[in-house]
Amino acid sequence: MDLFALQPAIAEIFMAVMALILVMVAAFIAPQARASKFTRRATIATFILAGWMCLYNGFTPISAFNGMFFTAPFMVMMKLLILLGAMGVLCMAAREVEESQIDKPELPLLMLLSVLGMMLMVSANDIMLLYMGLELQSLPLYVIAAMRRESTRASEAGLKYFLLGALSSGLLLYGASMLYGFTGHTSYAGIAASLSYEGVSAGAVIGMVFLISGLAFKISAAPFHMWTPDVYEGAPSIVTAFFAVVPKLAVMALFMRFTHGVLAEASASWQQILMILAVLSMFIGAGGAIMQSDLKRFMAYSSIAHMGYALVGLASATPAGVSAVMLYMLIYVLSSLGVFALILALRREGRAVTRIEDLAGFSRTHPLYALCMMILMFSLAGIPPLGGFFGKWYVFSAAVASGQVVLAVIAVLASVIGAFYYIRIVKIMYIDESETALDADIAASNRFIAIVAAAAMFGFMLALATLRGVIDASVIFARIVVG
Amino acid sequence: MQTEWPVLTVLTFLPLAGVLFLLLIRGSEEVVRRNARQVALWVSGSTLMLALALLMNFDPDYLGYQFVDRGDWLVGEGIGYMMGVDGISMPFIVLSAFLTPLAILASWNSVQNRVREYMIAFLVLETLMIGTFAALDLVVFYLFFEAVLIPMFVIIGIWGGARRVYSAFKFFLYTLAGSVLMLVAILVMYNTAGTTNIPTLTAFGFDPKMQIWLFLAFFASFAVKMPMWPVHTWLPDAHVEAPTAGSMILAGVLLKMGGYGFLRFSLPIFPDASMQFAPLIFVLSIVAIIYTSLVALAQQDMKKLIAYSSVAHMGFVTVGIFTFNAQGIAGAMFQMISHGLISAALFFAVGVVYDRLHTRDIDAYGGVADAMPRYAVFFMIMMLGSVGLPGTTGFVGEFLVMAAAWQAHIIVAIFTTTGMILGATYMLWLYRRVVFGAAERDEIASLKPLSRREIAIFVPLTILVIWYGIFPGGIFTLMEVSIDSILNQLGTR
Amino acid sequence: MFIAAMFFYLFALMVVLSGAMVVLARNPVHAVLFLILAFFNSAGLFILLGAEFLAMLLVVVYVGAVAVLFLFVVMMLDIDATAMRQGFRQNLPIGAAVGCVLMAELLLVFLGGGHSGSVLAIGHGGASNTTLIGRQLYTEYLLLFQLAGLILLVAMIGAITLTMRHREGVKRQSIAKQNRRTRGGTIAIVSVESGAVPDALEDAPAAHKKLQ
Amino acid sequence: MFTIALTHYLIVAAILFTLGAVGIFLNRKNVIVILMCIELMLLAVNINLAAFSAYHGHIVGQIFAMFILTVAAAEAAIGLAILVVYFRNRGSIAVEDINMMKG
Repeated sequence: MDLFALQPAIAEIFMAVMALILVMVAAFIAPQARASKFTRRATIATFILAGWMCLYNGFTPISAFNGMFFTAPFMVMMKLLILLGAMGVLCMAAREVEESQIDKPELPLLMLLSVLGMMLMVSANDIMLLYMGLELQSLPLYVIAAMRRESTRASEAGLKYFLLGALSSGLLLYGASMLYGFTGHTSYAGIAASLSYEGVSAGAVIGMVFLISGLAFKISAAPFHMWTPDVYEGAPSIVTAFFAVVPKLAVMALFMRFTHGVLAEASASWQQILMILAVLSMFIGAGGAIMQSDLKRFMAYSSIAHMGYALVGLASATPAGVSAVMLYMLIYVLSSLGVFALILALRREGRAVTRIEDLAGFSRTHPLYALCMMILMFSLAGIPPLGGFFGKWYVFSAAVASGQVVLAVIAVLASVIGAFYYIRIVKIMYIDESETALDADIAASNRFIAIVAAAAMFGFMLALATLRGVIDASVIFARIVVG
Repeated sequence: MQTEWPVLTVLTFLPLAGVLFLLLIRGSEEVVRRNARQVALWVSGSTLMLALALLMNFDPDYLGYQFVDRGDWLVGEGIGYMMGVDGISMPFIVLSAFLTPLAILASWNSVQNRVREYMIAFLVLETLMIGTFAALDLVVFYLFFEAVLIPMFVIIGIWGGARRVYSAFKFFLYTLAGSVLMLVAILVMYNTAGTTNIPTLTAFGFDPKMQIWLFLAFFASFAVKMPMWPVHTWLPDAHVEAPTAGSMILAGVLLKMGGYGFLRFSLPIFPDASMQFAPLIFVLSIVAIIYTSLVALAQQDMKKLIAYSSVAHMGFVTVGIFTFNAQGIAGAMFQMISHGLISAALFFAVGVVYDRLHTRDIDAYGGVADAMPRYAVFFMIMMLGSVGLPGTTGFVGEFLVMAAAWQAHIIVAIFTTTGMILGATYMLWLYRRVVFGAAERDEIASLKPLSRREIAIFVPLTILVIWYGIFPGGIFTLMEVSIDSILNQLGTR
Repeated sequence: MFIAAMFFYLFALMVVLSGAMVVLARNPVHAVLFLILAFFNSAGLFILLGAEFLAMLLVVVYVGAVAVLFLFVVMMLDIDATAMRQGFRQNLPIGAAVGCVLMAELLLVFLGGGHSGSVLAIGHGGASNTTLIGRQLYTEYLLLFQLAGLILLVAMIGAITLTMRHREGVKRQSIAKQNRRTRGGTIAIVSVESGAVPDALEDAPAAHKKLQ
Repeated sequence: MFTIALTHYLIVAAILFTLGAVGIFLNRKNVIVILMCIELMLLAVNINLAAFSAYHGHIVGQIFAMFILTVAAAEAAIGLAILVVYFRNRGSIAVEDINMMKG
């Protein structure tokens, strides 16, 4: 293998180079606001170009860097999704960053680096790259959570996120070291081969448990979810949107690849773990969301529950499960982006508001956006014929096909509880009235994203055949580990 | 039978196309309001015309599904878009298309708030109702069936009465909880049979042990929808709080989805389990009939009383369906259609006086007949229909069900008869207290007589109730063949 | 063999004890010092394992930079040391339980695994530990190496953006401003007649301000 | 007794890791100590890796450990920076005080 055949990683290399250039350039642009604006736009452009490079690089499976880096249709799809999510969040950042005193060039820059880490995680074919990618992903996130320095809440959120993130990294690393030790390899292929030829030793199982716990922290699956609501609430809203959408994709991709590819031999052991995680997440997410009064906390619990449903699909340990989860994540990203586009736009007398009650009267002041929000909420609740239903359909379908009917029943019951808190939002928007009206203006980018997301959820079934075709063709590569 | 152009699909999505027109309306609030009503009425009127044309071309002797549309819409292998009608679904499609324009007409003046959104909700609802009855694929069926929750939740929640939030939530969550179990059952069936095509599934023959679970899951959904005792408690709340038109559709069509589901899925696809669970269903139905009739007797709220009577009437339907003979099923079908007409008219009758006096308290009325003689007549016809007086559709359905119940089990028959007597009691009592007597209050004496619009709603309903009460044959020929095929599936004749 | 074993026990014991003291110490400064001790002793363990370079790294980077950074922050934040231990007892049972379970599980695996073969330093094949690492690091693990650089960049950006404050009254260098300086904005050519005070000099303070 | 096997190293690492984990649970007063506990956990991982590296006879484990050292240093820098920001806002770094948000 040619060590210098860099083409497979061209998008990542481009992003890294852009990050370095932007660090320099931003330092030379004078008022900070201008530097910030420039960096933000340049970062969005970088995401677009990187996405194009991913596509251009194409769907041919190929590895690079001595087999450490592997790109194939599955990775390309997940990367595109990540880039899409990150781009969406950045597009709606303009007004938010100014108001929350984080109008610094470092914010988009760190997001860029974080996204780079995510892309590397997705393409990782070695636990070392997995770890490094994960850290490159997490470290910028810790910083941007605490970026609003004057705010006690933001710095508390950053501290909490950091402490639990570092702890989870520790767990993950310990697991990785055990896996390495008991199989003798760090490459995915080596580990998979060792597990299939030499059997799954107790040490490898322990390693696996630690590793999965570490990853579960990162997607905030219960019982490793404690940090999520506080961090979501405390961090600036734009950062929350980023947290809710983007890192979950990358970690979920990693999860899929790691469980279905590397640990395919040990599926009996991790299936159990994933099921427990899934059930706990669904119920804790649903139960927690009911009691919330803050929109951001609400979205935190909602995301916990959604990760639970995705894990139901993963726990099936079948290709159908992986494709279901991919579709689920696509739907999750689109609808979360839409919801956050509206949450970020909520203002009353010029001040950003994030309480659920603040949505009262939304349907009077903004009928169109209230309709979008309603579609998104029903979609998140999984009511047909909206997109969210199909996500659940495939996930539960995979669970049933692999014989886990009980898990599917538990999952649908949890979704009924979930429906309660989503329709509560609809109720507040449409039924409750408020004395002071919400501000009329919504930034154009937010409007655009909200409408596109709602339209996508509404017409999702029309695109279903095409999407499934593409996803099913790529799923096989989630399971392949190259040597 | 395949048609050249997808008539059923057009029929189903025609109201949805009307929504686009509604969205395009521009202008001042008053203009939007007026135009929205007109557009909605015209769209639903054309839908009715199309449905009637479909009915004309329907061949009652054909065994199987007619006007079949297929599409390559792939949710997965073996899941495809398929629409078609037979003798079971045809009457319901016409009923839905018939009641929607009436419902829109009924809310002509009573809804002044967000008229455009209201009309959109109703048209969407119409699409979903027709789609539910026309779908020949389980997944497509489920999509329509479940999506009904969204417009109905909105209708109750936004345009409902004082406790609308509570009622809308209760309606939503009850129905959802029932149907998610059906979703799992659909997944299991799909996984076992490899398809969700309803005709194929009907012929599939599931393992009897599996049938029990599947039956129970479907039962959970349909029982809530019907509603059967003890999961009926959402219905009185939803009815009381829903706007008049919402109640009309809810009672007229949505409740029928449960009965339709039993006939379309439970009996033909799970025949063994259906047989096994028949006694349980008899018990539940009898409890429903007797208990809810007694509850109805104690009501002070007119809408609540009629709502409870709906639960009792639906009890007749389930008894009829699970007698497993042609008479019983035909009776149940007839009862559903009849109840669709009568309960819609009754809820409208309540709406008419509510619009004038803004109360539904029975004691607040009395002597309405003096001020509104025509109203008294229409109300009486419908009340008698509900009681099951010969000459109205109500009689035909209940009589057939009872005759079938005699064959099935004597105790079932005795109890259903009791229910019928109780039904007569509370309805007559309601009528007497509202319409007769001396008008003690000034408001009642000065009630405005029925407007032409209101008469236009009552007249078609009344004509149908009496016409088919006297000549029920037309409806029976429509569904004879289909009922036979269900019985074939059950192995009993 | 014996000597090596003795050293192992010495280092291992010290690592564990100082690790425990990090958790138990009342004074955070002491905790940091115990952390440094733990690092030193594990460096010893690394040498026993033949990982000399790693041992060096641990001492230089960890003790030299990270631990000192800790010490620096502890002292800077000036925390009341006496209040440090409150609440320790309440949490002891939970902590102990968690620890016991974790420990038991891990021990079960290791003792049952039967990895009784002696651990020796890696066969050098003539090359030193450092050479071996170097050869691999810059070839096979090039990607990771670059990535490590990016991570350090993130740490740098992060630490600066979080903690750098622009205090009033402290002179700072502004690269952007320096770059934008032009001759016209900086220099004012004033022709001064001998003996007279020129008018242009009254503008001088303004021009001077621009320079800052 | 005198043959130092892989297991010995693993046990040392396991004890150290457990100490770190327990320390996080026990400590309620000072966030810095939690950071130190995390460092202990990472140290345990490094001992593990070095031992495995020697056991398998290839260098990968040591390289992995090196990267962990690098990342841990970066992590410590960021963690301490966040801590400083937090301290400036709250004037305290007691774990119990990190509870502004509840719900």
